[in-house]
Amino acid sequence: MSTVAEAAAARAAASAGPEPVTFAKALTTAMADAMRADDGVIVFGEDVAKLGGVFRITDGLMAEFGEQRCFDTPLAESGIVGMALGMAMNGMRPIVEMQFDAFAYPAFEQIASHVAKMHNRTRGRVKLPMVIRVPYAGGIGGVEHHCDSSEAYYAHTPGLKVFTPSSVADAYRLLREAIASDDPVVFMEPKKLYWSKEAVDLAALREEVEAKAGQKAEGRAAVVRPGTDATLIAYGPAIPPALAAAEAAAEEGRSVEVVDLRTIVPFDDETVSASVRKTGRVVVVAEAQGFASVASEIVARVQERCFHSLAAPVRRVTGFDIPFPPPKLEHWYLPSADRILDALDDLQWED
Amino acid sequence: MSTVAEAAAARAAASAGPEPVTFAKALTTAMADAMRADDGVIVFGEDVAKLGGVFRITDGLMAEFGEQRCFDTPLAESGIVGMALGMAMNGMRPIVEMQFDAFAYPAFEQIASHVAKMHNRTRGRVKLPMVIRVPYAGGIGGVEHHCDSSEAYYAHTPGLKVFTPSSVADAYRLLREAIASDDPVVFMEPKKLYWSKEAVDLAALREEVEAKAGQKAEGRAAVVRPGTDATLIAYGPAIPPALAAAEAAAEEGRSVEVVDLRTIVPFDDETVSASVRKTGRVVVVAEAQGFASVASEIVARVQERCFHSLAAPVRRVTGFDIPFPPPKLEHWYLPSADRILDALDDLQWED
Amino acid sequence: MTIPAEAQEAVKRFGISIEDYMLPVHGQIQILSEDGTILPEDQRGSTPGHQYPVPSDKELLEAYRRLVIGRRVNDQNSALVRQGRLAVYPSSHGQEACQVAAALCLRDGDWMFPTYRDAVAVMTRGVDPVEAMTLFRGDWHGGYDPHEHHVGIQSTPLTTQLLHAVGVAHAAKLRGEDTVVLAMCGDGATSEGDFHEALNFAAVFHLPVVFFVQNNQYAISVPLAHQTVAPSLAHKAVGYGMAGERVDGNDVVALLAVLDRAVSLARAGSGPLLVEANTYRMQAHTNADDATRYRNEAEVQAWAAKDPLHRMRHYLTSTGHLTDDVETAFAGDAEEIAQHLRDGLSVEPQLDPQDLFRHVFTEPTPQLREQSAFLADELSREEPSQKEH
Amino acid sequence: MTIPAEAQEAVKRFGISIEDYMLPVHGQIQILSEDGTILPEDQRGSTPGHQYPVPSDKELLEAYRRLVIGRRVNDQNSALVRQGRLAVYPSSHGQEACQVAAALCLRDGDWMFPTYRDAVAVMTRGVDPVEAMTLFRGDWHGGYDPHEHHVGIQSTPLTTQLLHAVGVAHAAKLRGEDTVVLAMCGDGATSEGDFHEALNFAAVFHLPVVFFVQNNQYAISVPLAHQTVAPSLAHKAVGYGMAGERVDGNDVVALLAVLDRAVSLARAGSGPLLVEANTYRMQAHTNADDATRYRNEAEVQAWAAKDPLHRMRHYLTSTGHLTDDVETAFAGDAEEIAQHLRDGLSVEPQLDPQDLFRHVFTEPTPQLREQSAFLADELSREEPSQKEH
Ligand SMILES: Cc1ncc(C[n+]2csc(CCOP(=O)(O)OP(=O)(O)O)c2C)c(N)n1
Ligand SMILES: Cc1ncc(C[n+]2csc(CCOP(=O)(O)OP(=O)(O)O)c2C)c(N)n1
Ligand SMILES: [Mg+2]
Ligand SMILES: [Mg+2]
Repeated sequence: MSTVAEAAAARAAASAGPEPVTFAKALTTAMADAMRADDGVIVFGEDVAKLGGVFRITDGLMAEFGEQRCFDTPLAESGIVGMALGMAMNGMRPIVEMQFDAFAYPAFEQIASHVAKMHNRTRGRVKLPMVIRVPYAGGIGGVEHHCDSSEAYYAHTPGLKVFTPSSVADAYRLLREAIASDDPVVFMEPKKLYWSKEAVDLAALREEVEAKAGQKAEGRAAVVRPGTDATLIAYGPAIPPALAAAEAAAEEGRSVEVVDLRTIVPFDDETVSASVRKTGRVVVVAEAQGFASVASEIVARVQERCFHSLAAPVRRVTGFDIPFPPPKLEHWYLPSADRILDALDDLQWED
Repeated sequence: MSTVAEAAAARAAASAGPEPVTFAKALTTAMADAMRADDGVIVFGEDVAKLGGVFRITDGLMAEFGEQRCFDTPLAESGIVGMALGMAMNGMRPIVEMQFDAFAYPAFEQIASHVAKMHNRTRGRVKLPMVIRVPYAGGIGGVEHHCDSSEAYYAHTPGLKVFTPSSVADAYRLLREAIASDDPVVFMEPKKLYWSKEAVDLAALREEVEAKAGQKAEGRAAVVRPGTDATLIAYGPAIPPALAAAEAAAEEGRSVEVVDLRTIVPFDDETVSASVRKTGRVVVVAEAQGFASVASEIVARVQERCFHSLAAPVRRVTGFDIPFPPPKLEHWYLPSADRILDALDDLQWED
Repeated sequence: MTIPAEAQEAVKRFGISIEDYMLPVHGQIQILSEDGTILPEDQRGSTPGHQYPVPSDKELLEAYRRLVIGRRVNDQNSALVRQGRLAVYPSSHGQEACQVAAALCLRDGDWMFPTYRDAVAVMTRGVDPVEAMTLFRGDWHGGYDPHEHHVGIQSTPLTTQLLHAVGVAHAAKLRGEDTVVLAMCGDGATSEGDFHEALNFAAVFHLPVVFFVQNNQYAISVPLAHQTVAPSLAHKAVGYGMAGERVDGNDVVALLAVLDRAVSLARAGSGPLLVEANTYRMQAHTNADDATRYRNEAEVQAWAAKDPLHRMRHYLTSTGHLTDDVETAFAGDAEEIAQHLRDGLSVEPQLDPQDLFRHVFTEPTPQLREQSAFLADELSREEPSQKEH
Repeated sequence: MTIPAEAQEAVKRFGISIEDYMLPVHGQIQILSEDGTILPEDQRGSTPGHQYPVPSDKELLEAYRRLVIGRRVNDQNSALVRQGRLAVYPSSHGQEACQVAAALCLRDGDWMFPTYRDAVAVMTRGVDPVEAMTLFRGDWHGGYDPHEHHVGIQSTPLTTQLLHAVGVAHAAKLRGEDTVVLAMCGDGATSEGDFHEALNFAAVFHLPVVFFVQNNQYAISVPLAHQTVAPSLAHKAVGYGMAGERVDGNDVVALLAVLDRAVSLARAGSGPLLVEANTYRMQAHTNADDATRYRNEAEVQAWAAKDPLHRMRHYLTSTGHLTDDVETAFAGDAEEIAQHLRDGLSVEPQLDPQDLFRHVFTEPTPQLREQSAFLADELSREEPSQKEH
């Protein structure tokens, strides 16, 4: 976890002024602000009310908005998502929490067959402004079924938007956008970042979002570190090791750009392609098992669009194609800065 | 459907001797043969017993093997898969049928969290010799939820093998191998091929399989049409249009090789790469929506392994990133020979 | 557990236990005999806490009119399948009493969540018949606006729609509206996990949802005995602290009585209820199915004798409410709708390939815009002759 | 429905209805009072068809020994978490009577399907305690061979294991074996769809599965009242045509009586049964949880008075079966296991990175072989110092 903490600290140090805020706090604040702004926004799931969620992301919402707007449900994920769909059909903007990645699987039919398709099958007559929050990925020493990276299942399902913030500001911004979206959003929260801190002025962000002042983050990848020699394309939990690798590469005299997708669906081909055309060398970094994954998609898109700019094959650094390992073995699995550096080294610099 | 029928007819005509057999019949025969060979092989699901399945793939099994070995369950897919897992733990080799692709989604948690992981989490002490048969994909004019291509969900899940035959002989061979496998296999059956026919001697195949004479099909892609100028990589329902495109290309003087993966997991990098190195030009064809799909994976692997052999970016012809269309619109969605030819034309032949 | 006020009332008034309140009657509620006479009160299967008044003659005559129309719609649609105008049609022939009662028991603001088999209920609720057939014609997944008549899109993934019904009711309740939601499914569908979750959520949140199970004895080829060994499907209510009731599903009088009361109990705050209607699917599962593979003609014939239309016609004729003139008028109404179906479905629908991309999201993503342009380009390069698919 | 022979027997003998057979007793079966005396027969909560003999003294003494060990194991493991030797431990402190009875009611050939909280039951069944802790130490997902003691891997995805239990029972039944399977879950878990599907499959296939629900009043922070409004969880049996029973989950005498009968009914062919034990999770959900956020100390203290060990100690002492010597011997047995846990868990497990790839399939795929080589290469290039993670 040191990499994560370090990267967060580095980012925090970089910006001056406001108090350090955790990723978790940004998410909580985003929900609270949205609930203040719109009575239709409600939050429910397992343990989200009195307990404030097992990660405390919904902490304080029941106290402020009452048990009608923040409540616990019976323990049944398909029930939670299916009921949310009905509520969204009938004027609400539900935000539901799946307690852990793998515990969203019981809701898979509701998500794939209904949430993703309702707008389309009714020719747009039924809108589903709902957010499915999924704490995901590893790096927290969680036991089996608590650390899956499940974004590919959702990204592969047409009709779902898939957001995944990696910075505190994006946690706030993207969650506000997800709640405001008339389309269903699967909101993937990298668990290991919950406790990361950055100096972010949430009040200023709120104003910006509510005034619709800034550019939307949806569909816009961010160049979180500029560079000229190679591009790391990553998202969510893979951003900290990518940044750490870029930092280390810089010390070795290599200028590495890091692109954070921020939203997997919609995908920002423009930003990604611009970076690749500039650098000509690419490593895609993702924590999920690599086979038929979002990382595969990024590789496919990049070579389709930037083939002649590529000086070397696009490399992937992803999780292995194995079930997420037990706590004591996860460090061998997680994409590390070293592993990313190895991949960067492999990009045929000699040519 | 004319393409399918034509391709099948062409293949049937090509081989001489045995009677034409349908793809469906090959599957039924594979199960019956396995049941005869091993008492532990049992078949269950919705409507598989008396009715013989809505596609009649299990027709006759209850009559021959009795209601203990081929039976209907209550209507609950998670129940079917979860129970199958328990039976596999306790000495049986269950084959379960999911009635249609999208109706396997209720079983997603059982498949992803248990079927895929049981062997691993118990350090191999629990083996799960079970087959989950999934009729999939379109081309049959099915209404919504009846034509999903769901192979990527399974292929992305470590611990599952994913087989998908496209020929009558492979239907038999791969299903026998799946049943014989001590690992769980998701067996994806392209619905539109059920009624395709080829002249195949099933008795000879049975002997070959039971004598373990031939090479295993698992993990071995097949070059179903040799060629030298470009490679089409496809599987399952995409094989007929790929073959039709290759045929049409030949008329235009272009020699196109067609590789049928046969099993997505395990993946045959060797055969695929060999073909790509030879031709230098590739189109990946798959019916599923393309984003974060098996097709993405194939593209990623090919460019990783054969980058310097590629004369042009690897192109994809896949379904669009939309919910599977209603019957009257599906022809605009399905990868057609024409669309594949367009993609082939795009492979920068001028360079 | 918190016992709902209505239940407390029943428990007090009839001196029954809370379980008696929840447990359905042992047989089933039936008011109209198979030969079309109103049964004496003590032969209706009712027990203390489970007594039902006979609906008004006016209500019954209108119900009969709807039955006639429903039967005509079923037969017309089956014919349209044979003529190739529809791709598939899951007929509710024989279940029209359930279909009609499900629609008539609701008010305008109420919601209905139907399955693929409930097209007649959907139309009875006011949805245009041709729009309701879009799904089965195959030019789009759903043809009507669920918000217009408060009818969910007909659901194919079994049982999933019950949870949507629960959500709609929950939203209404949070806003203080008195909406009742009727959630429909078949006997087979009760085995799915979503059935359990929907009933439990409705009960725990104390929502005005009436779960209406049409037990037509089969799930495709699988008979009820392979689906459950419970005394009845209505008994499943007990496990959720909910009241269950069982009713003759071919007796529209009993159906209206039971559903009317269920809806008014729910509206009054009783929490959800479960109603099982005992009926029969007279035809194959769909035109693609061959019912002779799994059931015999004698069984079908035994149920033919209980035909819901036949019983009502006999009853209403005997009471003088149904004269030949009225019968002719009803037949005319039915024929008008059949004609509308024939007309509407004989026109080839205008298909726009760009519809593929239009509704995936409220705004297409850049990826979808690209794919849409790709298809437009492909089509523009096609020979004119090929354009007509 | 087909009424199982045992049920028919009860129905006949006691003149009760089939619903009475299925419905649990209104209160709960309790044999041992909170202060440790055997209750008179008419105060045990039983009704006709629901009468239970008191297990033998020998059985009870052994049960008490297991309780002492179970409590020690819980406390030892909690201590090991604090010492950093375990990553997490969901303690069954307060639920040891359920844990012990669940294991003791089974024969060798029978199967048990436990949850993450059932480590004490797993050990009582014979699994090595250190192996059972592998999951919570974090060096592998499961530490024991499920086939060795016929104990499924402790399941985290809630309720899913009930279906595996059903499958194991089904396979045994098809082979004509008389295996009984005990399938365990918590109160919260009963809300999942898989609960419904598992109970229904077991009932329809008439399988010898005893579903054993430890209702410890909470699912993490969510109290039972937000989970269900049914009269009891045992009432859920009715909806599957199954008999349900409710028992004091802190009374090992009643638990053994009820579970022994359930197991022997199941073995004799009654089909499945559902037993709900009313108990309490005395500690937080896991060490990571803060129970003060959602429940108050008074409630916890009220349950402390019902402590399962305390009651049994009092009873066995009063009957003279438990002398100081015996008590000391039991404490010694417990300490031995605690020591074994301390020893076993103080050794850093040998970790082999190649284990990541070894068990995904029976034979690694070419892809896994490649990835395994990749990792081996990476590790071989690392500084020796970095190798020790
Ligand atoms: C989740 C799911 N599984 C399987 C199917 C396939 N299927 C369609 S209808 C049907 C039978 C449904 O029976 P029932 O609920 O009794 O309704 P009925 O058709 O008799 O009205 C099945 C198995 C489906 N549509 N959805
Ligand atoms: C499918 C699934 N959803 C959510 C969780 C997260 N979770 C773990 S334990 C728990 C509460 C379980 O409560 P209960 O069934 O009463 O068992 P107890 O912990 O009280 O023994 C929850 C919600 C999970 N493990 N699996
Ligand atoms: Mg039915
Ligand atoms: Mg509990």
